[in-house]
Order: sequence, then C-alpha cells, then structure tokens
Amino acid sequence: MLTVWAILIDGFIYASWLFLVAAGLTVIYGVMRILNMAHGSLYALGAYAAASALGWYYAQGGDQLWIAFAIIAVSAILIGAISGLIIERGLLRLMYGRDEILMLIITFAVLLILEDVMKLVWGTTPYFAWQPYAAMGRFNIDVLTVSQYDLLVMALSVVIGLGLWFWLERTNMGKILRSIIHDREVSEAMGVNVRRMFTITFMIGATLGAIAGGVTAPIISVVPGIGVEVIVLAFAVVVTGGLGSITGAAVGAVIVGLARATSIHTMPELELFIIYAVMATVLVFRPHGLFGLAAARKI
Amino acid sequence: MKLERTELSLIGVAIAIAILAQFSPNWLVFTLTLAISTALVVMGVVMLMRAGLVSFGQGLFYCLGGYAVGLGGRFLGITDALVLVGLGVVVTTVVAMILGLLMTRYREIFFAMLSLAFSMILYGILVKSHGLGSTDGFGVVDWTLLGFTPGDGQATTTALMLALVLALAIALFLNRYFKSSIGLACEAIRENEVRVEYMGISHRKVLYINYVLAAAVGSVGGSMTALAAGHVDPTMAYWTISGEFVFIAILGGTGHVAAPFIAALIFTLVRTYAVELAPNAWQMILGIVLLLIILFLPKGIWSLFTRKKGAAS
Amino acid sequence: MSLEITNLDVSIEGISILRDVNLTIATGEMSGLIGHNGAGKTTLIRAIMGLLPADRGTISFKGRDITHKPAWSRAGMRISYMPEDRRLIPELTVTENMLMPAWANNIRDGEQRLKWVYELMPEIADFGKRKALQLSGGQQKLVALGRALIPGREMILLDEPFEGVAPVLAKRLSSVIADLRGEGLTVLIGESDDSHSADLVDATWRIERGEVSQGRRDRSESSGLTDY
Amino acid sequence: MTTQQPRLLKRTLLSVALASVGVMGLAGAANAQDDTFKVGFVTFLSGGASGPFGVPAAQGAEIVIDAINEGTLPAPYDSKGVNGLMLESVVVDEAGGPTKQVEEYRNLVQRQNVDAVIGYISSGDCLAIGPVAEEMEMFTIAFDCGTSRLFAELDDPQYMFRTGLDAVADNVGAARYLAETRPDAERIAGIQQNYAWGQDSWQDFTLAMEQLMPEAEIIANQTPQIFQGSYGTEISALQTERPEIIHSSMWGGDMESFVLQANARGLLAQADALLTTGESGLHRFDGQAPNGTILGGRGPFGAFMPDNELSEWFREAYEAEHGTPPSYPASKAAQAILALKYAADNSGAEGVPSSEQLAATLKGAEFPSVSGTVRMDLANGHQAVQPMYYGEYHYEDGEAELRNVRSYPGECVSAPDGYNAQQWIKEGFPGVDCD
Repeated sequence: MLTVWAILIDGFIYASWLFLVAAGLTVIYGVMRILNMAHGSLYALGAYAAASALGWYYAQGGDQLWIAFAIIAVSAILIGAISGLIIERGLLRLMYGRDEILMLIITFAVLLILEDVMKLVWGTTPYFAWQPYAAMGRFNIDVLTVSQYDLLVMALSVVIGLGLWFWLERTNMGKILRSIIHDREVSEAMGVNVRRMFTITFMIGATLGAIAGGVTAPIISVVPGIGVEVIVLAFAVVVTGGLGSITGAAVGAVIVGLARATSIHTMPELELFIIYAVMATVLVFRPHGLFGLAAARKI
Repeated sequence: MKLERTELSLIGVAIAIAILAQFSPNWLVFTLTLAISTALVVMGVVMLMRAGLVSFGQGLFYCLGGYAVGLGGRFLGITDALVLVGLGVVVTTVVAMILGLLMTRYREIFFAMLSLAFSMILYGILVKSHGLGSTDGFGVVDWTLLGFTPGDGQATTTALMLALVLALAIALFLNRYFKSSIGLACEAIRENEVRVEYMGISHRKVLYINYVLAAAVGSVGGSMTALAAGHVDPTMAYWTISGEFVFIAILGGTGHVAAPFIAALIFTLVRTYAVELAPNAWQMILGIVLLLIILFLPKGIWSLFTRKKGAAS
Repeated sequence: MSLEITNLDVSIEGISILRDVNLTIATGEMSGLIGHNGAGKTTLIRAIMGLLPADRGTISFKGRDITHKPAWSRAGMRISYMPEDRRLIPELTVTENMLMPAWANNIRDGEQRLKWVYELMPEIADFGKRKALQLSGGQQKLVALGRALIPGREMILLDEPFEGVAPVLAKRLSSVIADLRGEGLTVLIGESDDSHSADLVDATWRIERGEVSQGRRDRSESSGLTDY
Repeated sequence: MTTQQPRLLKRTLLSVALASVGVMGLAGAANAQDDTFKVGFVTFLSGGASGPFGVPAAQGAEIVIDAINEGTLPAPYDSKGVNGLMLESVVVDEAGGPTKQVEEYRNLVQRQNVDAVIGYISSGDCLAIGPVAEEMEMFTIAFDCGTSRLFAELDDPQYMFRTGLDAVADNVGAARYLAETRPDAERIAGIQQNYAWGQDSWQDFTLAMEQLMPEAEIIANQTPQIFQGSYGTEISALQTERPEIIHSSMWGGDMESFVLQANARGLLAQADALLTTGESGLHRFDGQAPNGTILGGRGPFGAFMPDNELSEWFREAYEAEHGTPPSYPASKAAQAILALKYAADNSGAEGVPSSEQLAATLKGAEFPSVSGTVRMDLANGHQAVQPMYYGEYHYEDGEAELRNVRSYPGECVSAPDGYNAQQWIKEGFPGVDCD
C-alpha cells in the first residue's frame, strides 16, 4: 500500500516537472512548427541564471524564502525572454519557410553553440543553490517523506498548464495563434503580423524552458550538459502526448511520470527503457500521439 | 555494362585516395577511414531523406553493425573482416525487415521520433548488458582479411583499403539505385505520396525496400568503424550520434551519391581541428560552421560542385 | 485613384506568372478580373495582398506605394480579401472567424461592424456560435465575405466568389455584393467569366497568360472617374 | 554575383584543403623541437564530467607542469624541466566517446607529435586507448579511469600505465570500512548511475560485503540514468525499503544532487550514505551532507593526501591559484605528471627520452608523489598499488573536515597479479592477511 502511495506521489511530482520542461517545447512546435532542440539549452540557461543569482543572494546573507522565489522567477524569465528574442530575431527569422527537419537541425546548432557559451560564462564548476529546497521542509507519510518544494513545483506546473490553456483557448491572442496554426497566409491577409506573433510565441516558449530550469536549480547541482539530458525527455513526452497540444503534453507527462515511478519502485532495472517503451507503444497505436492531429497529407 | 561518367569518376577518386593513402600520415588514413564509415551510415540517412523521411535513429543500424563485428569475433571466433561485415549486414537486415513493417507507416517527425525510440531501446539493452561491458564496451579482436593478417602498422591502411572498396561498391550500386524505378519512386513519394499510389505503385513496398537497404548500408558503416577503431560501445546507438548523421546528411545534401562522403570528411576535419585549436569551444565552432552552410548553401555542400545550380541561381 | 498597378511582374518559384501588368481602379468602383483558370487571377490578387513578392513594378493604393509593405499591413490600410477556397479557421466559431481580423488590428468597432455584416447577411447570423467546419460550403462563402468586410472598409478583393456555389446562393452573393455599392468600397472580383458579375461591375479587365488588358467599360457614369 | 559566390567558396575550400595537406607534410618532416618534451593531456572539458573531474584535473596538471618548468617543486623533483627539457602540454577534450578518442589519440601522436600522453577519466576511453597505445608504441599514463578490465584485457602491456587505483579498490575498501565502523548494520541498499562504472562498483561492493559482513542483507539497488539530476522517485523507493546504509558510486554533480535531495527528504537521517567518490564534494556540501556521511577519494588523494613535502606544496599552490583545496581528480592528475617527470629524469636518455626508455623506467618503479610513495607493482609493473582511505564528513562552523579516517594497505584492496578481481573477492581475498 505504501508503495502504491509512493508511486502516485512520485509519479505526479515527476510528471509536473516533465510538463514544465515540455510545455514550452510544445507551444513553440504547435504555433511555429519548429521542434526546438535548443529548448534544453534554455532550460540550462534558466538553471544557471537562477543558481548564480541565488548564490549571490545567499552570499549577501539573505535568508527570505519569498525573495529567493522572486529571484528564481525574475532571473529565469529575464534570461528566457532575452535569449528567446535573440535566437528568434537573430537566427530563426532568417530561416523561416525551410523544411521542418532543417529547422530542427538549425536549433541543434544553436544547442551546440549555447553549450559552449554557457561554459564560457559560468565555467564548469557545478553551481549548487540548495537553500530554497532545504528551507521548504518536508512532511511524512509513514516512512515516506515528501518535499514541500516538490509540491510547489507541482502547483506551479498546474498554474502554468491552466494559464497556457486559457491563453490559447480563451483569449483573442490565442485564437489568433490558432488561426496562424491553421492557415498562416490567410491570417496574414487578415492583418495578423505573423512574425511578431512568432517572436512572442518563441519568447514565451523559451521563457517556459528557462522557468523549468530555474525551479529545478535548487534541487540539482547545475553543471554543463544538463540541457542535453533534458531535451530527449521533453521530446518523448511531447511526442507521446501529441505534438503541439498542451493537453497532450500534460497527459503525456502524467503517463510517463507514472510509468517511470512504477518501474523504479517495482523493477528499477527497466527505468532506462520505460520512457521510450511508452513512446513507442503509444505511437504504434496512435501514430500521431495521444492528442496529435493527423498532419495534412500532401496532395 | 557501360560505365557512365559518375561511375568512372567515383572509381577514379577511389583509386586516387588509395594511392595517396600510401604517402599520407597514419592519422589521416585513420581519419579518412572513419569518415568513409560515417559517410556510409549518412548514405542510409540520405536514402531515407530522398523518400522524404528523416531518421533520428540510424545509430541503431550503425551500432548493430559494430556489435556484430565485436561479438562475432569474440563469441563466434570469426576473424575475417569481410565475414564480420557480412554478419552485420545479415543481422541488420533481419532487424530492419521486422521494424520496417511498422516504420513505413510513419512520416515526418513521427518517423524521426519512433526511429529514435528504437535506437534508444537498443542503447538501453546494451547498457544493461553487464557481460558486454555495459557502457564501457569491449575491444574488437584482431582481424584478418581473406587469409591475410595485417601486421603492425598495416592495420590502419588495410582498414582504409577495405572501407574504400566497400564504399565504392556501395556508391556504384546506389548511383544506379537512385536512377532505378524504386529510387525514382522514392523521390516521387517525397514530392507527392498520393499521386504515386494513383500510378499503381505501392508506396509502402517502395519505402520498405528503401528502409531495409538504408539499414544494411548503415550497418557496413558501423562494422567498418568497429574494425578501424578496434572498440565498440553502446554510444553508437545513442541519439546524439544519430543526430550527427542527420547533421552530416544535411551538410552534404541529397543531390549526389558522393555528397555524404565529402560532407563526412569535411565534418570530421572541422571537428578534429576545432578540438585542437579551441578545446573549450569546439562545439561552438561546429555549430557556427553548420549554420553558415545552411544559410549560404541551402542545398548542401554538394551544390558547390554542380554547375547547373550556379547558372540557375 | 484607389488602386494603381504599373508594370508588375510576379513569379512563383522562378516561373514567371504575371508579366507587365497595368491596372487601375477608381475609388468606389467595382471591377471584374476575368480570365480562365490558370490565367493568373489568383496570383494577381495575392500579389496585391502582399502575399507574393513583386519582381518588378509597383502597386499603389490611394497614391501610396505598398508594393513592398508586408501582407499583414493591408488590413490596417482597410484592404481585405476573400480567398477562392474560403479558408476559414475550422475550429473557431463563425463569430470568432469574422472578429479575428478586428482583434489582430485593434479595430475598435469590430463588434458593430459584425452586427452590420449580420444585418447584411441575416442567413449566417444564427450560426454565430457554430464552428466554421459545421457550415456548408456556400454558407462558408458568406462568412468569408463577412470576414473580409470587417477590416475591408476601403477595398476588398474577391477571388472567385461564385465558384462552386449553387445558383441560388450565387444570386444571393451577388445581391450582397451589389448592396455594398453604397458603402464607397472599391471592389475587385476575380472570375472565369462574367456571367455572375456582368450586372455588378463598372469595368472589366481581362487576364490571359499573365497579361492584363482592359475590357468592357460600359457604365458611362463611372467612365468619367478613370483618368487615362 | 550569385554564380561568383559558389565558385569563390569552392576555390577557398580547395585552397584550404591543399594548404592543410601541405601543413601535414611539413608537420611530418619537422619533428618536435629538441629542447621541449610535449605531452598530450586528455580530460573532460565539456559535459557533465568536466566540472567535478575534468577541469580540476587539468588545473592540477597545469600547476605541476608550471612548477616543473620553473624548477620550484620540492625534492626529488626540484630539477628544472623533465630530463632537462621544457615540458609543454597539449590539452584535448575527452568528450565524444571512445571512437572519437581513438581518433584524437592518433592525432595527438602523429599530427601533434607528442612524446607522451596522459589522460582519460572515462573507463570506456581507457579500454579503447589501451590497445592503440600498444599498437602505436606510445608511452601513455591513465590517471583516473577505474575499470579493472584495463589490464585484464591488455595482456603483457608495454606502454600503457595507470598511476591510480581501480574501482575494485574503492569498493573493497568501502566494505572494509563498514565492517570496522558499522559492524551491526543489517540493511544495505545502493544507488548507482546506470552505466558500467555504477554496475561494476555495485557488483564489487556486494561481493566484498558477502565476504566481510555476511550477516548484512543487500535489500535494494537503484540505477538512475547518468546526469539525471533529480532523484525524488529513487529516494522514495529507497525509503520504503528502510535501509541503514546506502552505498553510492555516483560522482560529480549527480552525487552532490543526490546527497542534497536525500538530505532534504530525510533519507540521510534514516541511513548513513557511503559515497565512494564523495571527497570531491567535501568542500562543496556546505553542511548539506549530514555529519557521519562516509566519503572516499579513490585512494590517498585530495583531502586524504598524507602530509609530506609534495602534498603540502601541492595543496598550497592549488589553493593559492584556485581558492579551494585540491580535490582528488586534481591530485591524481598531479601524480601522473610526477610519474612522467620521474620516468623522464631517471631514463638516462640524452635529450628527449623515447617511449621505450620512459616505459622501462616507470615499469615496477617506486616514486614519491603527493599521495605518498607509489609502487608500480601490479599488472607486470604497470599498475599502481596504493592504500585506500575512507573517512566521515564533519561540518562545523562553516568548516568541513574528515574524521575517523582509516586506511587499508594496497594489498588488502587490490587483487594480486594473475587473479580476476571478482574471483579474488569471491575466494575471500586469498594471498593477503588484512585482519
């Protein structure tokens, strides 16, 4: 029974983290049809920015938890939005209209470049900003403990998920984005400044990636290469759920999270396969993912 | 059988490399061997690209080819390089024939991600295989070639010669294949799948044959890498390696059977010199070079070599 | 002069489609653009909308050169367009489809204008909350026309409005377009023949293999507006 | 203009190709200068292993190389240079996997004409490089990699050396430390990165535990992916098993992340962690590891360095340069450079010593180092034997230190020649008396 509880709790905690990581990726893909490999770098940038800002704050003798959270939010949002703007305006803009796979490779090149840029800026020594995580404390369920920081991440994930859903489904801007997704040319003819919408979307997607990194920073030791590890995970979640769908990303994250927790608690040996096995199984039965729309056929 | 111009020049270039290799420093011979092996895998990626599919899991077949060489030598006692390469092709073909039944149903990003998933599952299995050295991998046995045992210092050159011969044979075959009805049908599918069906060709069958062939070619690349480097490990199936193959395929372009070879050589040289000149920033150099090529040569490096293209633009 | 096109060349993927097009439409005038399928009507309309780049020549609107202005800026200049195949956004409702240009261009009186559109075409007013994909092809034509009218206060370009529509509806459409006459709108209607628009337009332009020539100009009261 | 551009590019490409062929020819002709000794140093400069291991190792090596060239090392290394030659290093990134490392190794030897190669943190790279070093007859020292297969698979090595201990020593030492300090522990769990190092470590540790603490029960082992970073689920899974000891061979950022999370979740209040590479976090935990956490340093390295003139000099020089005491990877790199200087100084060669002369000198040698005296006693004189150290983390008033440090002689942690390491453990460590 304890194991069942543990699987549920761990599964949902991991799922909320996965959703945070995958949300930006799916938003950018949904609107712009770019599978952004550099999303991992934005995650890493957010983590580095938050970790170094937190390090500075605690070195000043700071000890306020809410200020620490504000620092995480501000640093991640700033670095995400600014680097999103630079990548979109400085590079992707020159490449629009190219093949989907070519765009993917271009963002792969961005990933390579950013990996080294981060190394030049932050060095290779791990950054360790543990204070907020430790300060949040924990509670017990029998022998099991749950970190309240993890619950906070879960709450943030729900808020971001609902926010994105509201933005895309209920606001005028969301409806404009959906018309871009469906028919870019007509939207343009109706006066939609598609390029500006792309810039905004990319900045929002990039910021979501950086926020995911920022809130993860206090849990992990921030080292070069963390972005590369995250990106395939995010891909797997997004593809399982259906590319470009927020609901899909959420459901995909929950499925992957629960499957992984089950495997770790009962058959730890299978952990490495489980994500890919879930993805392959879903694709076998639903070739476009759980909530994916069939791509228009070429006629 | 009359040889056409492309075939003659392919043979000529292969002979020229074989002669030049006798006077080249050993490291260059080795790098060349690796580049040719890589190019063979990239060739598989290009074959799929010609049919409009992009594989982010070609490392699966590269790894199968490599492990067939490693395991064949270790557990079956096979030492002849050609037999080992053949073993890899057989194993890979069988696997590809099974996976192909499923894979040919997928297009675009879903094909890419599903191929990635299968390659990562192989990676997971190998990492879990403690007896095979897990991630450390294991060494390839000393090999022979048709009864000849390369002595000290000869192994590198022998590997290059073998790679050259195999690559030439494959290039000549593919050059014809691209112009055959299946090869042309692949391109037609990329342009317009539905119309191909109207023409009475089963696109599934065409894609299936193309998929299996691409896998077999990739396996030869993996086997040659294993023979040359003398070591195999699960990294060969990791997604970043597959990503590298796509990267090189795009560098070269799909225009010509020689493009992957040129792209692989340039990629390898850029990388090795970047690693030497800027050990802390070689990834950045690689990324920038890639972006510049995509920006200025959208059809790949090969477009530099086609005069027609220059006139048209 | 409302729309003035001089020496326009347009090509698609290196293939020349329009050659040396000269065309003018006076303010408030309705013109027909008549040509067979593939003659270049859609290309010309898309070029005017800024959706295709001009290789040479200029397009000006009310004396202002808009040749190289981005497509989205047309709506701000109160120019709009109804594409040949309707191209509504299927998952948005009819109302949302029509209001979308108003949101994108910060048009304040969008809602009022929508009311006016519904008055103009009462048959779609009841479908406001339905998704666009639930409508019949003919109804979608009306919605697409309505959408064009939201930002299109000065000029609208209609690409094959009567194509593939039942005769009753085609009649209805042409009467709606005729009602627009009083609004001071400049209208260009692309058509393969003038069977539906003959009574509507003040002038016609013939397009053949990418070349445009002046056609009929039968309404004496409007010929005075063209200053050749 | 559009037709010009490709033509221009083509010409540039061609001339670059021609130029590089020319440079290659020249490089072949002009050998390294006679008054310098060129060493290739291969270490992780990118990726997850760069921060905790790769870069500190490069820094450690650099400090020793500079001191060698200035002649400021303590005796017996106080002569200037190696065998009177300036020591020049070429640093190469170890990232990219074994196949790429084989390629880079060949480039180092043949294109850059190095006189020796020192490097390799990853076991996979070591395994791939070993045969190539022998084939190319190049004096090569592995300074960090831990696989016990290196010399098991390289029969009769001539040119390949390892100046550090293998992972068997870490885990046998760990079991010995537990048997001495926590003889009553009954429930033992583990968490290892899911790759060769983690799997090997756990295997060696559990085998040794069967011999040394037969009463204890191995209850669980978690195998998260390498560089996974967050271990929440694994921590829960361990908690539900209620262990008393948690053995982990995780290293670097992963190890630090695990300790932080396990501590915050209270797992480390329930169980003591034993971290075989924990020393690299000694000055980084900042009290986030509970007092009593058991740390190893893969031998007498880092904070486990015994006090001698060399280690004092190294500790001071490193701290002066980088503001923190050297961790074990830095001291292991320093040790390998010292081994090179020892081999070169004593080779009796005039000018640049050959690989054969270096290998003959280092084989079976005994040389002083930052970790005390190193005996190249195993693998036919190619593998170092050194004692293994473990101690407990203690943090007080912002200062971290090791307490309850114990050492185990090299014979008690490393299998003698002719034995397969696992077989040696299973048979109850024959040939030595350590009790």
